[in-house]
Amino acid sequence: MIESLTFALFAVVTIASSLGVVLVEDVWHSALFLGAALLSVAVHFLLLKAAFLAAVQILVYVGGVLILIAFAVMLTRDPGGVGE
Amino acid sequence: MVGAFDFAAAIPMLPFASFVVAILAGYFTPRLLPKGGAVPGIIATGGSLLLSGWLMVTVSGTEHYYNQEIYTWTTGLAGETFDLSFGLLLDPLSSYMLVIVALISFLVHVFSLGYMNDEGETGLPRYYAGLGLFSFSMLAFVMASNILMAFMFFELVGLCSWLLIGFWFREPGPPSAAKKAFLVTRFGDYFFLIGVVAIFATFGTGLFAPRGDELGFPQLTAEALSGEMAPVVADFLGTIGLEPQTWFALIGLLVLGGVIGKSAQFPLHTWLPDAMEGPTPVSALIHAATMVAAGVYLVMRMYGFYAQLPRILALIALVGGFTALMAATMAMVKREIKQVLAYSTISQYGYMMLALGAGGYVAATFHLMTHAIFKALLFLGAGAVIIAMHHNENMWDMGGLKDKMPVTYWTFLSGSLALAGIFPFAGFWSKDEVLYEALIHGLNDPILLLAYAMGLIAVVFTGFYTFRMVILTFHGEARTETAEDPGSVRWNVKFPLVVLGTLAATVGVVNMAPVKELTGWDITYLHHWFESGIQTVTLGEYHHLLESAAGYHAADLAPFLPAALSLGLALTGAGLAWILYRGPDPTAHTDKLGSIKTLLYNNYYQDEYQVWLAEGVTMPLAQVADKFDQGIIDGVVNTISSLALFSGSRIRRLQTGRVTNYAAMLTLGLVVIVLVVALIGGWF
Amino acid sequence: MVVETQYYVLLSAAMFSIGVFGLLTRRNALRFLMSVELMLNAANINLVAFSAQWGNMTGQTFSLFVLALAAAEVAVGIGIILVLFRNFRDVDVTEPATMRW
Amino acid sequence: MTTKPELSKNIDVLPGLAALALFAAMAVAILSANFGPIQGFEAGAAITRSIGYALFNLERAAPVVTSEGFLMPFLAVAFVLDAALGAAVMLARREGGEE
Repeated sequence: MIESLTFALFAVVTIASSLGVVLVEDVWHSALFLGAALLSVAVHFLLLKAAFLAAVQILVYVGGVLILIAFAVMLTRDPGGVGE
Repeated sequence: MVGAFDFAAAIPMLPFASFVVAILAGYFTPRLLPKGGAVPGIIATGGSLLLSGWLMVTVSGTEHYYNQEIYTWTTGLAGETFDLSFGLLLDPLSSYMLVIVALISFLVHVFSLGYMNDEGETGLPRYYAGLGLFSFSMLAFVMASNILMAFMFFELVGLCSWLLIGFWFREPGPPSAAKKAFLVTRFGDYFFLIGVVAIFATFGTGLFAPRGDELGFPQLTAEALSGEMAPVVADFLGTIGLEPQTWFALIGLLVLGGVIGKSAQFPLHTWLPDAMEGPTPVSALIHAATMVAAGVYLVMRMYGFYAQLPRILALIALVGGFTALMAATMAMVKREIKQVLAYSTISQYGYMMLALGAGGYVAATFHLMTHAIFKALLFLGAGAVIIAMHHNENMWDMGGLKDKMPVTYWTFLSGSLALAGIFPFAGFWSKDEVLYEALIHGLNDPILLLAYAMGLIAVVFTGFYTFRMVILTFHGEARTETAEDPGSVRWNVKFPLVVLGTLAATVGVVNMAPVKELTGWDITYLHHWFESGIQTVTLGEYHHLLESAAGYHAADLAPFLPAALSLGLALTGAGLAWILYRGPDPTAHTDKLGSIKTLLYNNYYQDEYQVWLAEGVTMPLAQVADKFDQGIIDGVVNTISSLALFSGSRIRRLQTGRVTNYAAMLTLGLVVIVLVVALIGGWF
Repeated sequence: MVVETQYYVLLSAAMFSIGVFGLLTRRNALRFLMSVELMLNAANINLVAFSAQWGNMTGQTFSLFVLALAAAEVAVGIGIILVLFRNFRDVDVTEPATMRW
Repeated sequence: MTTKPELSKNIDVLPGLAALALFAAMAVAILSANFGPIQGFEAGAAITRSIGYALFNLERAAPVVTSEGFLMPFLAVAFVLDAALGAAVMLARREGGEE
């Protein structure tokens, strides 16, 4: 029962933050939403008895890819105005 | 054991080697080439002559004949199609022909020393290369074991004649004559090519004679006509839905097209007189042994095929007889010595065709040989006269050359007597046999009798124009200063003349059919010669086929009366010429013929009507075809291409270059795939 | 109580579609990259879910490769985006259209 | 200074419909599918260790979870990553610059 509840909760989080990634105005916010989505996917992995994968997901995605994207966001900021 | 058969391939390859030597050495190191290529050519053709003689002895001595494939250049699907290959067929006929070709070619090479080298011609390596290639082509053609190989060398012979007739290409006449020779013979060869394809399609083989278990196409024809049709032939005939007799006759006609073109028979004879523009030794080679003989030889080679087609045979005889008569009339009024000879060649090949059509196979081969000898002799003699006259060929400018060039005169006279068919020279025996065969078969067949009648009348004209030529050239008084003081000729001209002159007088001995009747001596050697050979390619078989398939029956008639008749007619013609043109300063009696002379001199306007055919009929047709091609065919193609261009220019706008659009299309495609898979899989 | 695999697959389909949506509607190259990450993760969820469904390790192991490939893709993608930005002073994907017809 | 995330206003929704259609199609297909009962991993299976064995094609008895061998893809991915590194460096470098 607790598993179903956890799944439902994190499914909502995943979907919501994914929508956030594509729908918000600011790229920086997008990147943060992406982080949230990736982390919630890691939770799903844990539910599916893939602990190692969850760890790798957090390390590689949240720790690596997201940092890269954050760098790219900052490097491509239009110096004068707001993003996008 | 090494025998003549092992060296047979060398017979054509020797002249080919001389061709290569003349071409390469002539191009890179002309100084090193002795006599401009004549010496290699003479050595090569001499070698060919020796080898051919050896081959002839081998063939006569044994019952073994050689018919082997030597090189397969296209392998067909096993069991479904056929191979295309080169092969050698060495039997009495081909070895006999090889000796003739090699002999004439050798003598022509020797003569060329006098005609070309001594006269200081330029471009000699080209000339001797052409002669070598010409000899090679003809020798290989003679040895060909299948009709496709024969066709290829047939064409090569035509190419060589083009090269050599147009040897003096800087003057206006020769190139156009060469073109004409090439195009007219090629016109006939189109039919021949279709015939070759038809033969391969029908019989699945092009072999002339059986090789091992494989039958040649004449034998397959015999089987088909006698009811035991081979499966492949039956299949094909079933496909096209024609009676075998009709279809084979059609094939025979198609191949005959090539023969008529090459052997200068009516109506494709017009190229040959023009070919006189070439050097005289070349004319000798073309007329005596190679180019023109190729056509007649082809009929002989596949005589087993023609012997079963009575209608085609009758046509051959008719064409031959008509050509003999027509060409002889035209020869009567010509002024140039070589023109007379050219028309006489056409006429004499007409006799050979007449003999073949009338079932006189031996007579035709016999006449081919004697004609090769005396016509080569006459051309070389004419060449000697032309040298002496410093290249003036008009007979009315000659006269009285008899005492100034006796060797030429006597040998030329020997050839003329042979040509006119005067006893006992070679031409008498062969022409008499031709006419005799035509008569005995013609007594049962009105068409052959008509052909015989034309051939017989042509005898008078032959005697007349021959002696008109001799008398105008050699007798009487010299009519120009050049004729007063002719140039001299050397041994290299006299040697071939003497050899050929002797032969022209004596070679009839190989086949004196009337003498056999008279004395009982068996001296019809040529008959015995062709009696042997590969089974089903022998004289006996041909007779059998002629009687059973073509329905030819010889009437029983002693040969003396016809012989006496033709001899009498020939003497009449010769005597007429003597009466009209004797004396120191003969008059041009043919002028009295008036408009007929004009008609004859213009060759019955054959050239004109052929030009009209080309310009008045073919040109408009070609223009219509051109319009059709340019307008409709190209129009369709252009429309299709512009349609493609137009639609392409519209459709390319799909390619916006924006990733988003591509992604949208991908997505929609994915949706469609999911839906399709789901619907097919019944997921919903 | 174990969650039905169906729901994981549905979740992954939703996530994938959101990624596609981002790809189709937005013009910022960086957001493209993020959308692609979303789609890859959706695929990973699928793999891991079916790994659990069949009790087989292949899915999980394979999703590791997906992770590695995603990392490589991001590295190259960001390189491209930086070049894009350098050349156009912008990261709008509709700008570089010079290669079309 | 932090800002609140705002929804973007200039979204071109029309192509987005394609994505919605895709989701609809997939959702219908998934919901109508039946995968059967979940087999799951054996109790006490060493999952992480199984991944390691699978990656290098190593054979071990239970309680390792069965899997296919992945040595070759592993090597291939190694090369891909190497190539990606090179590509990223090449792209990031300034044109013509050696720095």
